[in-house]
Amino acid sequence: MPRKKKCVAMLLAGGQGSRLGILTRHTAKPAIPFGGKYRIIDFPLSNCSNSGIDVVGVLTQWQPLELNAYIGSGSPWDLDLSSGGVYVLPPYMKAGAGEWYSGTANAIYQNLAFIEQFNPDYVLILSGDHIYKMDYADMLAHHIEKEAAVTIAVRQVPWEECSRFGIMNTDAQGNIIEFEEKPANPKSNNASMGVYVFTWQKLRDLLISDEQNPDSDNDFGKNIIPTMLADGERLTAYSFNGYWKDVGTIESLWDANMDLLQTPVPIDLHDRSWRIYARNIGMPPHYIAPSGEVSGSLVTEGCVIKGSVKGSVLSAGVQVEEDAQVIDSVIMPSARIAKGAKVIRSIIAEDAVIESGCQVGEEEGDITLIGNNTVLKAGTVVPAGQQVSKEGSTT
Amino acid sequence: MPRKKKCVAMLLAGGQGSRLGILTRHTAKPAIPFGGKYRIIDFPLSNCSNSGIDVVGVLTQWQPLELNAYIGSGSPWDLDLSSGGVYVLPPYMKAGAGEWYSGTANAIYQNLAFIEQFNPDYVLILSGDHIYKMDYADMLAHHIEKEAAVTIAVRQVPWEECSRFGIMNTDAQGNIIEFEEKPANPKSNNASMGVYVFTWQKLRDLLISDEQNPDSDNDFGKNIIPTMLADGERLTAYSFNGYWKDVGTIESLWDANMDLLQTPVPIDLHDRSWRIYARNIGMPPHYIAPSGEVSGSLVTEGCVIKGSVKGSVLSAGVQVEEDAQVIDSVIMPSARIAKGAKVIRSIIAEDAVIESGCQVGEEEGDITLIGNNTVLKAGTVVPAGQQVSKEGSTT
Amino acid sequence: MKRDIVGLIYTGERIDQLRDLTRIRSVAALPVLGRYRMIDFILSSMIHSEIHNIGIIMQKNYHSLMDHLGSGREWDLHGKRNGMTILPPYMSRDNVGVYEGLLDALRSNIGFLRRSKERYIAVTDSHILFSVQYEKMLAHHLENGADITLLYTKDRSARRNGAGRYLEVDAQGTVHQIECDPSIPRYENTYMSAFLVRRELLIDLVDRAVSAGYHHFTRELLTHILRDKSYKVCGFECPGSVWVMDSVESYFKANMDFLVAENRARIFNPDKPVWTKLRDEMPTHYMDGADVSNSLIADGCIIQGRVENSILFRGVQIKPGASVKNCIVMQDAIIQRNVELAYAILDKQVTVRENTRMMGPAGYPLVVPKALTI
Amino acid sequence: MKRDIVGLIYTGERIDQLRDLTRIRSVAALPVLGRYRMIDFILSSMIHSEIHNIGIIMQKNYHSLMDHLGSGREWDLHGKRNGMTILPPYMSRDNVGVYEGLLDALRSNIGFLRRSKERYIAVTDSHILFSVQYEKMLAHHLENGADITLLYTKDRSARRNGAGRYLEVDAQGTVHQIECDPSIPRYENTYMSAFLVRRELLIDLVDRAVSAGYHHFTRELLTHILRDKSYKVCGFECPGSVWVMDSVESYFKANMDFLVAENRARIFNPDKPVWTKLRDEMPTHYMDGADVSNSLIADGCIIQGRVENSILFRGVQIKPGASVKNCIVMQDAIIQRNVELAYAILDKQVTVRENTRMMGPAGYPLVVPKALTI
Repeated sequence: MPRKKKCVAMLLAGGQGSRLGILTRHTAKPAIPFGGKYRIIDFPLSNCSNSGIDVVGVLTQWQPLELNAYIGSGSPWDLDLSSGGVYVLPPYMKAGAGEWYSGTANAIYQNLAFIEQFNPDYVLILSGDHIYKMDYADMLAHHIEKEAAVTIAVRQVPWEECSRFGIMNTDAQGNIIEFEEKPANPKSNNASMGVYVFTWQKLRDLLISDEQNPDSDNDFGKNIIPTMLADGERLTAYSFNGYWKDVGTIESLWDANMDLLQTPVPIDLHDRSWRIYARNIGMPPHYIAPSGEVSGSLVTEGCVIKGSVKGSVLSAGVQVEEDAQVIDSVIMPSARIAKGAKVIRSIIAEDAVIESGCQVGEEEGDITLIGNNTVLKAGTVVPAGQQVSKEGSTT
Repeated sequence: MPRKKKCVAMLLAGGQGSRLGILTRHTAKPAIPFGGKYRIIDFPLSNCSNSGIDVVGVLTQWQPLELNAYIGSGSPWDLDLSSGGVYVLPPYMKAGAGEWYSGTANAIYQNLAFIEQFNPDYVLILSGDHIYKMDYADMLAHHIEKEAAVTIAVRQVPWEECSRFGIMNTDAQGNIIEFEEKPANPKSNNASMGVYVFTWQKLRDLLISDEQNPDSDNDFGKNIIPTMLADGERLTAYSFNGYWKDVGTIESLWDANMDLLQTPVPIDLHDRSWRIYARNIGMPPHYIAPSGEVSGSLVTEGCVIKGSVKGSVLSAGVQVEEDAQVIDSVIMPSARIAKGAKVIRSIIAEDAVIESGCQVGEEEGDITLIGNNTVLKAGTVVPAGQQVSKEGSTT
Repeated sequence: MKRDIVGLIYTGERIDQLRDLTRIRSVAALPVLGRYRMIDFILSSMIHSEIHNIGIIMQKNYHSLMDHLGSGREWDLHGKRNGMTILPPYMSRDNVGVYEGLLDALRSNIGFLRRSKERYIAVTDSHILFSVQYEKMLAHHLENGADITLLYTKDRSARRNGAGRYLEVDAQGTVHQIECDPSIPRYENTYMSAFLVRRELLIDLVDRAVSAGYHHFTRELLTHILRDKSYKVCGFECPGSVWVMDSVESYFKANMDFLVAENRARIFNPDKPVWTKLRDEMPTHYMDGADVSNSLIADGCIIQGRVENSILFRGVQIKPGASVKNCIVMQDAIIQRNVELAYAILDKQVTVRENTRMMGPAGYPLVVPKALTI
Repeated sequence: MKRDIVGLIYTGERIDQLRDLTRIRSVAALPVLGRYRMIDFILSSMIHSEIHNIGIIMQKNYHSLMDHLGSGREWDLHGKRNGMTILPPYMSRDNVGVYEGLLDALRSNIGFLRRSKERYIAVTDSHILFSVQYEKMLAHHLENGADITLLYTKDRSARRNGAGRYLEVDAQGTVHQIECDPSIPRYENTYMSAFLVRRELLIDLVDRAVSAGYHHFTRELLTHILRDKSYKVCGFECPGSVWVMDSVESYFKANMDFLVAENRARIFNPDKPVWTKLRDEMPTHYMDGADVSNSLIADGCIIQGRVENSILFRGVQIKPGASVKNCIVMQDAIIQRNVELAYAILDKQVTVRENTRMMGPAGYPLVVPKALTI
């Protein structure tokens, strides 16, 4: 049963993630495959486990089924514990009525009772759409040392991209003195990573009063943080310099996969001191046939490669048949690229079949996307930037 | 990850259970303590585990938090598995919209995709408000042998109680030929236990068509079973003769607890071949002081008894102080009965405090109930049948 | 779902012809097919036959086996009621220590047999790679009214001159004779050192055989039973191919067989995964310059050189200019630049220095022991 | 959360004065306080100090200990990265077999020390019941700039004439002398056979001590270090009471101490539960005729008779007319009608026949071995 914990993590696994198009039509964003062996949620969950944080609430209301099955008892991340563990927390009915999560802060508010069970000193708020390795214990130590009400992880981004982020302006001591949401003329390039450590008692009070404000969007960035600034609370920034990549769009998801093929690699997943854990699917080693050719690529369990694979990331159970070509693409679990088909600069989602002679994607232009379980009839040509799902195609 | 299963269990953990009054104001019914060491849900979960059914979906939308924490990774029931396990399934958003469970059949319908993951041949439907030990594997074998579309567990009830149940009228072969919901003039006394084995493909089709019927309540008893009868499907009855007790009201919950004190006991929880598992709370053995007196009672870990306990069921961590008397009562976890207080024919819920000199309940009349976390001020007298919660008292 | 069989795996075989491969580990812990140990196939077969209570008899050098099995979680065998029971030697004063044979091992672990609740028990050695459905074996056992059912194969690759046990099985499936270590086997049915029997009967048999001074289950007890026809002994044919790991040569050939798709399909059924200990490795990285052909490659490798007709275990590194042909390379080996290897078996954590050339004769591969740098 | 300490529990003590209680089990598996084994308290203390990587060195008769620990799940020690590592003897050819002392055991398991990643290691025996916060011990270690920190107690009940180790500790907390088995201890600080040290330093010390031919950590290695002042050795006082289980009498007294509420409060903190193996017993049933006073009673008992000043483990049955006073009754014992017992320790699964009377002298209780019917 729940026991007192120093710190509890709450992962905002979010809404529909519609910028990912047809990929999230039947899958919650955190359950999307990444890097051949992983799902996006493996990164925050593994970070928690490696940081010694052993209570993680996953707040989700969109397609939780696959996520539920994927997380299961939490064993892949060593989170199948009696005294904690990982909990999937959709909204629930209270006193006869129920409501969906209206904003990030409201999602936490609706789960106050969950958090209170562990009587934590601190709460770590995470979001579920970034690829990064981060020691939250170090961030927590920083928070405790600074005696802050909230510590916000920040990362320097290119100046020209500041207008896409929440920008934190700090004083010489690292205290946040101003917060600008997507500023046109930023004063600094410290972007919020959406990773917060709150002193729980402070956050608890803030959430309760924010909930009583009918004008609030119940959002951390829009409401909670500005209120804290206005109230004169101590907000500190925690600088993070490692690899950190949003995977919220088709382009950025493809990009982040391609990053794994760079030399030197910007995020090392071979690193044994900070493993990224994933649920295993129990397939044999992959097989490269005499006709197979693979270079500059990641290939994993269960794949059978009889064609040519270049600059691509292949997930478990992918089949590339004779004379098929896979170039600069991301192929998700159990997809099949049939004889003579050519896939270039594309994402092929789970269980899709690209029949023989198809041409998917082009050398230039936007990334092409073939959705889950889609069967692309022999000889089909799908130009750059198009999305094809089993329900039909969109651009 | 999910694997094909012969049979998947779906446990309807249900709505508010308002017949249990203030007991379910902050607790889902299946999470209510029973028999000193258990929660109601331990019975169906242990039955599943002992029957070799290792995928259990728990459908709940009311106060799932405590249930979630209680079930955790599923390890107490050996259900923390990679290839299955126990999943708490509240309603979730689909394609931008979400809806609460409107009926028992709708709850299963909304989780079609969950069930499909395991590609089962059969689905076992359970409800979460009965105390019983039952080998579902035996019922399943019966279903397979009879080649039925659905098998319904039935139990003979006293004729005068038939009007409270769904009554199944069968032919000589045990096929159900008629179903009467709460009949005034019953033709048989075979009551449905709310335990069904369905051949999955049949149920799947039925659920989909039932959902398309705007007049349906989407309920197993009211809609699905009558439709199957009308369609001429084979419905068989599976007779169960063991102990089976509804715990849906204050009286029946108290009654079922008292049953454990009878000699011979109608439901043997010492039976090692069919253990009822429960989550352990890690308390030391209980202590009976020199001044303590206990007879005809169940007492468990963490209790400290300095007063007198007769004919009662005490849960973990209960304290009975000097000169206190507990008679014919059910005391739930960590409640404290202070010096000189007297509790008779009552249910004292979790963490309640009965201060010194209180008089709770009477030798005759209805069961008295003191709600969770309620502190009854010294000297308070609560007559028979009254319910007192921390929010106030009701009769 | 009905769980009627308890499993018992004997891992005490000593097979000298496996040389350095089993000097530091039991055969059950022998690494095979890129990411597995022998015991994974036995455990997975049992689990898919709904056997969830499995005892594992350990003998010596069982550290790597225990380490591999851990808490049993990877096989869903970590339950409190069911699950995996490790039965190491030297645990109580009743224990005889070094087992001369299976019978000794059974006697020392008779408590496990007694405590189990299942009606039947399936006992198996661990040096044969095969896939069987024990529930079918049980059905056959019951249909034939057998007291003991022996698992056998007609796969000719399992036959050895001067070694092995061979069964005379009649058309009704009854076993009449058992040949032990014949110079040329008379019967085509090779006994696979696995049998199914009523648990209570096995306890009886062990008790009585021990009082008779027997140590060996097959050579003494089974032979005796067949001679005096005291019980009905039947045979159940294991379908498909089997791979006997009784020498470095047969081990090498068995692994290489799995470069053929048909053989992989015989053992790897997508609906019945073979579970093994996880390492949480990332996918294998094929860098520029990688040239891989007809090979099985596990995760976590970094490949910059040439690999042909080979099996790479997890975490192997092949540096630029290196060439590996007809080799089995176990986990975490590092093959430095311009190495040339052929017909070699590299145990775990071997490093091969730059420019080294090493070639075994075809069919008689060299073995490089664990953690060596050459 | 910061996990800096690896735990190592040595369960190889041989304590002859525990007689039949430890003939069949290690001291670590000794049943205490109605539902626990000694190791539960050590494991729970470690877990509450955020030590999640724990090695357990087994010696002989470790079956009951292994059975108790299972997959480690009850302690949340079943992880793949962290968790419990069972270190049985005779596992590899480097292993020396029977350990003469802790030093031998450390040497045989040096691989575990090397593989662990934590900076510090806490090593402890298993025959003392105590509760300590290792994170405070580490803080003390760091503040004092110690190389080795020894855990000691001023609890006078831990002192023995002619046995034990006693420390001279100065006002700054530095240890200057260690007395081994003095006929009358000179120092008031009893060493608790538990220490904390940098992991790398321990590996060094073990390596060097073994080359010097030492077998005993305290008697040889520590004494030597204190003599030549080669390292800074500090003491950390264990707060509160400790209970040393080194004889049947001290075992009996320790258990009886827990009938006093203050002693229970010293060890059982509701925020820091002591975890143990589960049995899934129902609550204890007090039937009519039950008369229980000043006793600790575990779950699953059925009580129809009289129990006074006693400790009943799980599943004990007391039949009508039976009287049990000043006894420790381990699990599943059956006390038949009209039995009269006083000052006795009944091991597991003992049955006492009707009308039997058995009384030990106060302070020197009788011990009835496991599974006996008397």
